[in-house]
Amino acid sequence: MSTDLDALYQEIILDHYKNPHHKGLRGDPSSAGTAEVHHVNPTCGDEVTLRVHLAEGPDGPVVEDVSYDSVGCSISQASASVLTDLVIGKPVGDAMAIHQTFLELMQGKGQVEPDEDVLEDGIAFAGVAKFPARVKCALLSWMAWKDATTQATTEGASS
Amino acid sequence: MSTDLDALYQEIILDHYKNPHHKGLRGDPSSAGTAEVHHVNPTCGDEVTLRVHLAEGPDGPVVEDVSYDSVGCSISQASASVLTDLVIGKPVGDAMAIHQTFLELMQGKGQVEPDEDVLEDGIAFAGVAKFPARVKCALLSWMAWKDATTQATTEGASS
Amino acid sequence: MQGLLPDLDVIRKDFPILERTLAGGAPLVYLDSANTSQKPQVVIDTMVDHLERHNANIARAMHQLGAESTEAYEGARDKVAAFLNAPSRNEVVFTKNATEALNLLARTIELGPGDNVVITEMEHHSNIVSWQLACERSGAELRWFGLTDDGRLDLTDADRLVDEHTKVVAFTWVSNMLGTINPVADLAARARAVGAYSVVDASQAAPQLAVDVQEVGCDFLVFTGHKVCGPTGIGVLWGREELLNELPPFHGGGEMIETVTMARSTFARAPHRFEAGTPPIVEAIGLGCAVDYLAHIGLDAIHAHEQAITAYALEGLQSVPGLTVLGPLDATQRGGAISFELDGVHPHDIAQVLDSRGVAVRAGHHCAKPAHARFGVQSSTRMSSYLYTTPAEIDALVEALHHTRSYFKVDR
Amino acid sequence: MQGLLPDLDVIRKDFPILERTLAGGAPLVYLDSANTSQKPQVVIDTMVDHLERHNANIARAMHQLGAESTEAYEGARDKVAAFLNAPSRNEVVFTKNATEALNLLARTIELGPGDNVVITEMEHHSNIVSWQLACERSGAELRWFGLTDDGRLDLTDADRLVDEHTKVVAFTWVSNMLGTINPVADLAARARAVGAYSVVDASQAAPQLAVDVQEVGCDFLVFTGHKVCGPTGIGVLWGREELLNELPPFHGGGEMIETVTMARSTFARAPHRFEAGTPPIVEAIGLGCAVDYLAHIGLDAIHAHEQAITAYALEGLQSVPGLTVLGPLDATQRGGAISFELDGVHPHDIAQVLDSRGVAVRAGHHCAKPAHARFGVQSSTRMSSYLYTTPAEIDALVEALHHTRSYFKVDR
Ligand SMILES: Cc1ncc(COP(=O)(O)O)c(C=O)c1O
Ligand SMILES: Cc1ncc(COP(=O)(O)O)c(C=O)c1O
Repeated sequence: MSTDLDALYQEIILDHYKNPHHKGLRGDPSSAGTAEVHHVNPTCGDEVTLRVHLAEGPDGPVVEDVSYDSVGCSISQASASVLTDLVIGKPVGDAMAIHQTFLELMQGKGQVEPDEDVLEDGIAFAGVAKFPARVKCALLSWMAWKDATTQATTEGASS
Repeated sequence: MSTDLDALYQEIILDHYKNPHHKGLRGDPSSAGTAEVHHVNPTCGDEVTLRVHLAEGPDGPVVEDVSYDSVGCSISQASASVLTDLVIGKPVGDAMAIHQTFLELMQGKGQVEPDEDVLEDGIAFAGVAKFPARVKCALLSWMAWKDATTQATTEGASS
Repeated sequence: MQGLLPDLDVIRKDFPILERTLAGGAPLVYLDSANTSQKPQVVIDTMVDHLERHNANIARAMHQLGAESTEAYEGARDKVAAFLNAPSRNEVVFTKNATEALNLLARTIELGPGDNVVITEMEHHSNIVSWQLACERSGAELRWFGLTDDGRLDLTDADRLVDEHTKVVAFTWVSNMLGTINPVADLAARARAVGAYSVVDASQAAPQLAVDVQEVGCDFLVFTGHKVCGPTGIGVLWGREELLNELPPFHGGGEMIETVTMARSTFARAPHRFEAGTPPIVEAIGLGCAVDYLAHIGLDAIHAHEQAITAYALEGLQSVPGLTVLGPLDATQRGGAISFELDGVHPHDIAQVLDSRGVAVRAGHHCAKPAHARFGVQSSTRMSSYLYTTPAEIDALVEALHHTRSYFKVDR
Repeated sequence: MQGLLPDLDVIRKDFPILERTLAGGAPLVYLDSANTSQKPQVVIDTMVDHLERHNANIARAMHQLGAESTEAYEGARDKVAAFLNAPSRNEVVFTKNATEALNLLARTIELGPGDNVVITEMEHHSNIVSWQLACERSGAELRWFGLTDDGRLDLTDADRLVDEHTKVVAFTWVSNMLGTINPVADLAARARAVGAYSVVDASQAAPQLAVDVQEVGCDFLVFTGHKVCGPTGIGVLWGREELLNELPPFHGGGEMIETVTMARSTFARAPHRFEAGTPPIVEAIGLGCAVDYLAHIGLDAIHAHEQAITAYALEGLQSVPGLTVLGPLDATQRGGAISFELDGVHPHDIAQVLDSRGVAVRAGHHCAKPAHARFGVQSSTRMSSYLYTTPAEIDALVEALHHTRSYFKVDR
């Protein structure tokens, strides 16, 4: 029992929860390449408002910054914190690949081996995949990030 | 089994079914003291159009005539035939009492002893009370008669 | 007899009610499966196991029982999606029955004056009255395909009926009265050609034909749990995902929301958008088990069985003097419900005599009054078989019909 | 402890799920009954008996199984009528759940611009969103009673809120979040005084209080089967007979009609008017058995038990540092659902740690987002007891909460 619980609440997760990175909205929401979204977990009411700022890099768009405001449980808070660490500064294509890897880990019902090279602190979420009710918590900010990034990209493309 | 069936399909019922009394609409539907109703058994589609003509008697209104057109099973047809025999010529009050007695017999789940003095051929329906699905068939024309008679009475009262 | 299910004896053992005897010791001959099917033990046991060991509310509950219950409920959605060959599990909405599924569409598809809805004269009341009410509310016009004398859709007028103002074409796949199998893919294509939604009522098809929504090419399809060996209280609305997400919400309540304030709310996407409140959880789980049971036996094998029994029944019925079958006479062109008339005996009385011998059939209008009116009959008697029906049961029916004639002295 | 059910051990034996152990061998401590109740064996057995021996469609089927099934279904209506002390069995309409019953009213009660509907800030989403959608469709105005700081209805504005343009006053009897018991008879009288319909949501009241619709004096009342020891897939709408017969039909389909032609239809009276299609037959039968089970134990005894457990729980919870109960603190003034916050730990995380010890509670907004917003909280943890709850289970909860604090190192 408490082994399972400890697998869920790994120290890394609790650390990010207590000291979240990049929390607090930053930057000008109306500047070019910026998109902001608001996502809710309908079941529990957890919410995140997340802002993405893309910049043009040498080989295409780059995730210049991600910031957020959120209310939620340890898993959803820690996951937002880890997300920002992983994607800020990365080319959008690479960041999307990280997103995909994290998604696969979460939907793997505990059968997927996490790749530390790609996910860094994100590997701590491997235990979450065994708790179906918590997978949504871990994915809340990731889904918001994908949505915002897609919006910022399309906007950029159309402008 | 076939005893039960024979209790349902008594000779009297089959006779009335083959040779129904007072069938075929008669009289002027628009004359005073006349009401016509159309009732349906929603489950099976059996229908009856029934016309009642009331007349003023020495001690109040009298059922001068009842006629009907109908489509239905042996039970519903025979029951309409028996009804007309029983109520035509009776003071409305007495006819309503007969209606009540028949209703009680039908709703008695086979536990009520039929009163031949009141119900005459109607006692043959005692067996029907044991077949809940058929009680509605037996009551179709009786309910229509009550409805029409009430309408004819109220009309008389208000005119 | 060719086409019968090979393990019919074994299959019959799956259905506990088939062992029942009725008044007077008569064994049950259940020929009312188009009305509701019997339930195999495995469906009953699955429901009992859920209630005794896993019961909890879904989605909202985060504890172990809640996770088990949610997994079982959502697992049932996967099974139904597979049963229909649906491209996505999100396209499967659980409803109370087929009637609710049809009314959901009739309430949420936007209609207005100038629009029209096209149905057919052989529909079940659920696929008639729902649209009548929608047309009354909206001012749209209700039109319908008539029927030919041999009980098929009369398509001669089709180009006039289905026109550029048509918003919905709603039709049954298999008639519950006439047994007719309709050309659903053609009808769906006709709807698509004018930009109308096609709605297929598969209530009588799902029990006995392989249903593949992609092959049919329709927009929406409904069926009901209790006719496919599942419990009552559960039905299915399948719809193309993008169309479902375009429809406004149906009922407001728990689970269908995204967020709620006193002043306004936003809504979840399909399927949850249309599943307000605590859904029929144990019923969905029972249905999931039922469609798995049918798939395990094989819908093609079930269909072949139904056709063999239907052919045998059509032959037997025609041996009864004065008996007229309503609907197509070719078993390969029809489903397993056979309605008929018997000269001189009213359907109620037929059903009653049959019942005294344990033979259960339906008598009345079978919720298809317009189809009866089309053939000038008030009501009819209907026998309907299913995967557990044996030729011997058909013999019992035919014999009981001969007996009915003599009981009512029809020849005299 | 005073007030507990005398045969609590025996009662617990009626509920097979209570013997379950969870991951790690932890025994189940089920404190999520306001979400859904567990089912006694007698309810499960009654459903199984029906499915294995009496299953048939109702009303339409005239054979012996059909008669048995119809009698069982209509018998369930009698039992529910008795449970509510309804003047007539015709006033009991079976629905899918409480949500459908509320939406039925919101769809059929005529509203227009200039009219208003009054609800409260402590309603379940089902009694909010249904009316929001109705007001949007009709142009009527939605108003609501606010809440006082101690979680009661704020009635100071009542005379202004409920006015001569009010068509509906809809309110919960017992709040599923705050536990508050509302003055339903007064609210119904207030509605009556202005000629508005009163709608009582008894979803949380019916499990634990004696419900007497005549005493409440309301026009409509709803509850849901799965919270009163019955199965999912069944709910009840009770309404005064003359009012039900004045409402237009809800869904169109089988059983709710009088006659049908292609062009138009006429409709049956209540209750059948509102029961389109094959109803949840086995579910209604299960519900009938469940309300008989509760009546047999006695609603007053159940209420006393709930109050004793609630008082004990309120006391125990307050021993946990940093724990704040939302809603009234006097057990005699409230129902058995207790929502709370714990400083420094999110409800999800609390529920998770509790679950690892077998203690099942609910975490989230409990389908009452506006009530949470009123108290400035996003979500809460809720424990809810029922007739099978023991003081020892409350001890287990309290101990698990202490453990939660230490697990998340809240004091450091
Ligand atoms: C107060 C209240 N009203 C309505 C409902 C809705 O019940 P159901 O989900 O069964 O429709 C609930 C329970 O979820 C409730 O607690
Ligand atoms: C063709 C058809 N459509 C719809 C229905 C309605 O199904 P339900 O009563 O389960 O809603 C039925 C069965 O009664 C049917 O045979």
